[in-house]
Amino acid sequence: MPDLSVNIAGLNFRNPVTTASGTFGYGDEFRDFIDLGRLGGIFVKAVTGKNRDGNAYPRMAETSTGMLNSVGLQNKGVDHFCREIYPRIKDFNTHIIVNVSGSTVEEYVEVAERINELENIPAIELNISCPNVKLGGMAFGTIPAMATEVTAEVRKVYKKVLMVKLSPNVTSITDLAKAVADGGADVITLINTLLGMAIDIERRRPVLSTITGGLSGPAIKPVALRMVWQVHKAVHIPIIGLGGIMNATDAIEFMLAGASAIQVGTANFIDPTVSVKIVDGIEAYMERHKIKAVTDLIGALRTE
Amino acid sequence: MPDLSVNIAGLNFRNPVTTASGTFGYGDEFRDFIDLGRLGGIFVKAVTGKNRDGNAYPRMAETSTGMLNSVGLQNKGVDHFCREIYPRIKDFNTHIIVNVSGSTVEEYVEVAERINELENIPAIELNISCPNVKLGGMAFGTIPAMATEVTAEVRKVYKKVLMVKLSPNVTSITDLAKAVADGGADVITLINTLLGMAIDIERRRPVLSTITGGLSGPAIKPVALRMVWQVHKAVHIPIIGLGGIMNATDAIEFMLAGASAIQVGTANFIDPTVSVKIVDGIEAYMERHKIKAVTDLIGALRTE
Amino acid sequence: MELKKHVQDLLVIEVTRLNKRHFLLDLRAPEKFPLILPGQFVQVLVQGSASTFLRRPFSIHSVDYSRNTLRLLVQIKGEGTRHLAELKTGDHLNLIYPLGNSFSLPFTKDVLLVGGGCGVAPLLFLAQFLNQNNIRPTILLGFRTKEEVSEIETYSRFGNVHVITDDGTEGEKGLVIDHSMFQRERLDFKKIYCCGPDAMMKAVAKIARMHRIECEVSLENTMACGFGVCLCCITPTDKGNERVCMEGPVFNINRLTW
Amino acid sequence: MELKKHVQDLLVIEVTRLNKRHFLLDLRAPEKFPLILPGQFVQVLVQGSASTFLRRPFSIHSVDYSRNTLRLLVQIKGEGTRHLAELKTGDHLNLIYPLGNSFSLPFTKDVLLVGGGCGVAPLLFLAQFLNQNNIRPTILLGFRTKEEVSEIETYSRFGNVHVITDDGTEGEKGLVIDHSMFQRERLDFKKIYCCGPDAMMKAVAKIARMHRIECEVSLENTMACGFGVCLCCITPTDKGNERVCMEGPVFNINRLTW
Ligand SMILES: Cc1cc2nc3c(=O)[nH]c(=O)nc-3n(C[C@H](O)[C@H](O)[C@H](O)COP(=O)(O)OP(=O)(O)OC[C@H]3O[C@@H](n4cnc5c(N)ncnc54)[C@H](O)[C@@H]3O)c2cc1C
Ligand SMILES: Cc1cc2nc3c(=O)[nH]c(=O)nc-3n(C[C@H](O)[C@H](O)[C@H](O)COP(=O)(O)OP(=O)(O)OC[C@H]3O[C@@H](n4cnc5c(N)ncnc54)[C@H](O)[C@@H]3O)c2cc1C
Ligand SMILES: Cc1cc2nc3c(=O)[nH]c(=O)nc-3n(C[C@H](O)[C@H](O)[C@H](O)COP(=O)(O)O)c2cc1C
Ligand SMILES: Cc1cc2nc3c(=O)[nH]c(=O)nc-3n(C[C@H](O)[C@H](O)[C@H](O)COP(=O)(O)O)c2cc1C
Ligand code: FES
Ligand code: FES
Repeated sequence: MPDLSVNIAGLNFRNPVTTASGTFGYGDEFRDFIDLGRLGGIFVKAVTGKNRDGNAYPRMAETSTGMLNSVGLQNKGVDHFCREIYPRIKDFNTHIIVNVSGSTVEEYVEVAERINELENIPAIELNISCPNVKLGGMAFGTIPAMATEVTAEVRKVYKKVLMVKLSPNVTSITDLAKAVADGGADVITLINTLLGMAIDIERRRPVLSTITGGLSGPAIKPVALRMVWQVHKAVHIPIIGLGGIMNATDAIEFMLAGASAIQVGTANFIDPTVSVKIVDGIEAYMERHKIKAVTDLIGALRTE
Repeated sequence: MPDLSVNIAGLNFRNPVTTASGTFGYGDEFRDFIDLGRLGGIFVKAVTGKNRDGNAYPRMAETSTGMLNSVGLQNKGVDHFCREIYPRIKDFNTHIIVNVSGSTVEEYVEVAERINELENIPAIELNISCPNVKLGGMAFGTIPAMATEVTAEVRKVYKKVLMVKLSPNVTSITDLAKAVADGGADVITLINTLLGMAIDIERRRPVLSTITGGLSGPAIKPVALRMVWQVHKAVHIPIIGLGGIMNATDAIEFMLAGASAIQVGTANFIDPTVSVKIVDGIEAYMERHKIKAVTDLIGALRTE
Repeated sequence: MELKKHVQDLLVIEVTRLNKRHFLLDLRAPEKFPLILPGQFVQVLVQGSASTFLRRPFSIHSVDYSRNTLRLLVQIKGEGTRHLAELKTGDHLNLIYPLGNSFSLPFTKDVLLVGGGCGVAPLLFLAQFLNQNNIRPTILLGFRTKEEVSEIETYSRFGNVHVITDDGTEGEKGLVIDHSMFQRERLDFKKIYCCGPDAMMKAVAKIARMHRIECEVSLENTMACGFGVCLCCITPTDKGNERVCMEGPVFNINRLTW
Repeated sequence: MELKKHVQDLLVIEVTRLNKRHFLLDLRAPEKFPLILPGQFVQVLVQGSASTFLRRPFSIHSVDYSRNTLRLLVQIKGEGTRHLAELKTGDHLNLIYPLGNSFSLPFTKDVLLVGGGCGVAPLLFLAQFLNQNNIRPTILLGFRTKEEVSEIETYSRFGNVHVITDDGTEGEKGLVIDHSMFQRERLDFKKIYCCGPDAMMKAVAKIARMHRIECEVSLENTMACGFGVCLCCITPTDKGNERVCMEGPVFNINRLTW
């Protein structure tokens, strides 16, 4: 039987298939559908310092093989997470990784510090696609210096595996990747959603209450794959790849491009059992191609 | 009957439906399918200073409701265009606009100067998504100063309507839009292709000979629409919008977001008659909504 | 009682066209149904089009536990519902179900069900359920026009049916709230269940409030997942933003900001 | 002679399964066919899946002007061809046709057609066409295995058919170039037409060169448009990069860089 385990920055995953923040709730909603113990890990919904109501309705627009969302970090804050949610999920038989968001460097640091105390959370993923309210609302993840700063500040207080998730809405993803690597990130997650928009021509209005929103799904896969490939060549820390992964073929593409693990996002909405199907599909591919260790796929794209 | 005509930077178009560079040949290939006289205009394939062979095969990969191409500016150079192609197409009953590309500012200027002499070409569209070979291959369209420079230099020699087509692979599309407006652009075209990638997992190789390529088609529509909207709010020169337009609904979305005209690209491959269907569809929409002039749609998105 | 959610291929037993815009879809599950409650819905995977990427939500119109079938009432709106209308007996359809909360049992026998358009869908199942609990509700159904009035006999088995059409071609004329039963000074109902377009539900809620009648409505919303994980389908309530697919679709109007 | 290209919905007359991986698709045009030449192809719109965004190119297998039908021979490869296999009589299929150049008429009667896999598709039409010009070609067809050997009787009407299978379960054993007809010192053919996988065509081209026999091959390529505007389907030739969909798909091997 092929070996699907991967070690990422010292953390051992039983397989490279994890689920993306904001698309998997806190995991428990999926227990009717799958055995969570078959997943490499679960990235839970963004946690911020305080309670956030998120954006107004409507928050969703369907697009051509994709969707736009403007959920906007709705969550009950880090206190509530530690008190109410953590106890409920901490004994899931898989890695639970918390997606940390904020509007200021201080907020990121505060949340990271609190999550650092939770024994069964082995890693956090900084979501730096959020707007920096102190700096005119430019997203942390679009300016290298800002990305380095927030990573470095969190690094000071966070002792476990620090992952940083990049925004694809940039001219040079490698500059951002280098910036967070410089800031002390152990792992880079690629990609968050592309900024998009949808219009209802009958009402002549934007579909989303926020006018623009984040594009996810198969539509963005080519862009995500390209970014994973670019960063893999430019930076020497592990990458977790995502963006439009719907099946094992997609997942393997990301690994060949350089991802050490992958996340399944929007696909969970269409088939809540898809993540374990991807685990099975990767295994079948490895058997067919006589690949013993899944780590042999990482960055194994032949370009000569 | 509703009035579909639009005036863009002094140039009158019989309707806002034009076809995108690189997807419509020089127009004559479509004469079997449609009456070119029903189009607002035709943007012909990129013309460069000298003959270019383009990239090696394979140049195309299908993606989820999109495609990647790495054609790479294959054309026989501006001499050949003026001598062989221009005479063949100059009397088409629609505006013929030449897409101008280059690897150096000098090349853009040279080509623009030559096209300026051609009586029946009322405008050019600078394709600034090309890499600047003198500046390490960064695309002209990704650095505002470079974008301003190439626009301003061409502006000095080009006396008719100067359109500049922006690359979407940037952090801030509005910065680039302002940059080319500052350089003297009359019109901004949005968007060129998103940089993407596809992998064949059976052969463990990139599908394209160039590894990465340009993503077009419905997959990118939400991103294109967002950029048109952002630029419409930031810059006060007319916009020609494109990216994934497949039907009249899509076209109207772009106009509501702020485009004065639209281009049909990849859709021409799937249905070579689609451009005239879009003209008809816009007219039908206007009749249904009792809109007298198509110009009333431009930027008419209700966001209050 | 199992309340587990399933992802399952169901067999298309029959597609019955009611009129130009509406049809019934009878589906059989491969194994015994879990418990399904009135007001719950399913998420249907529509295959065969690039423009139906996400699942489509539909209320459960009725359930037959003995035959292991459930019925949907679908109104043709766009690409997805058009595709469903073309399904044939013997095809399969992938469903996630049962989803959402449910209408609550009333503490009274004076019950009114009000439905408009395809909003009537969950009311049939509710009426069945009320019957099983020895309640025979009054049922007020609004339609656009005579051509679209349908299933009246079915509803009549479970309650006292009144019809109103926008154009007056059958029953009374007007919107549901224009019905004569609402024009009296005192209404005889102690509980109203309502489902239909937003504007209709808001109008009915206003009447209910005026007469201090308890009222539950089943909300629509744009859903990406349907089982609580995407947070796309929220509605503001007394507890903040709640998920229509989990805390709803049925809400007591007192909890809404209407 | 009209050579205009059409975009048209054709009626599916019949879908005939030949074996597990291959089927024939008979299509009828709504109006009189334009002139269609052997070697030309069609671009088929495959509706019903997000992963079949672009059209799929298929050679024209045969044309019946009297019935106004054309036939495609399709090998099931992925999503698109799987969908086509499920078409039913009475369905419609949107085609752009006829596309590409064509095989040229030979200046000799000593003609060999070599085809492998679904590369045999255009050769039937070519054989028909040669017959009309009083040429009865030798036809060598390569298949994987006996199970896939098909349409031999049809081909035999137009020429002298030889079969070779990879596993020797029918005819000779090996690849087409292993066939005994190629093992002689002198070959009796003055023109070879070849169509199949790249490697096969290259091997046949080598034999043709060795024996100084004129040879035309029909190239495959990944196509976005199929009518010359996208420049995605180029192949290097003596005139630089040429479009397989316009200057091809048929090329004389002397023009290729092979
Ligand atoms: C909990 C719930 C229960 C529902 N029950 C039923 C039912 O029993 N019978 C029935 O016919 N319909 C029901 N609907 C509505 C149904 O889901 C939509 O009509 C359907 O998804 C439209 O799909 P489409 O592809 O045909 O249309 P699309 O092409 O997706 O859209 C066509 C039009 O319908 C609107 N629309 C699409 N989805 C929704 C939605 N979820 N809510 C409101 N408007 C929408 C779009 O904005 C657009 O204007 C329900 C919706 C929800 C949320
Ligand atoms: C001019 C021309 C004529 C052709 N004639 C025939 C014919 O008569 N009969 C027939 O069965 N097939 C023919 N083909 C090949 C046919 O177009 C492909 O097999 C088909 O497009 C595959 O579609 P799919 O959706 O089933 O497979 P996909 O899911 O698109 O692909 C499945 C596999 O096939 C490969 N493939 C896809 N498209 C092509 C292509 N254009 N060329 C080579 N490999 C491809 C892919 O790389 C992939 O590995 C022809 C191709 C060309 C260019
Ligand atoms: C509804 C929704 C909510 C999301 N919420 C978050 C979030 O809270 N934090 C985050 O980092 N990413 C969030 N994302 C982004 C996803 O984690 C993922 O990066 C993106 O959707 C691309 O992957 P996909 O195409 O596989 O969905 C969200 C995505 C969706 C669709
Ligand atoms: C095959 C192909 C070739 C293209 N060539 C050019 C080109 O030469 N110059 C240019 O500015 N854009 C070129 N483009 C980009 C298109 O003009 C257009 O900006 C892009 O495809 C997005 O629009 P669409 O989604 O409608 O196709 C090309 C696109 C395709 C698909
Ligand atoms: S639709 Fe996803 S939470 Fe309700
Ligand atoms: S496929 Fe477009 S030019 Fe040949």
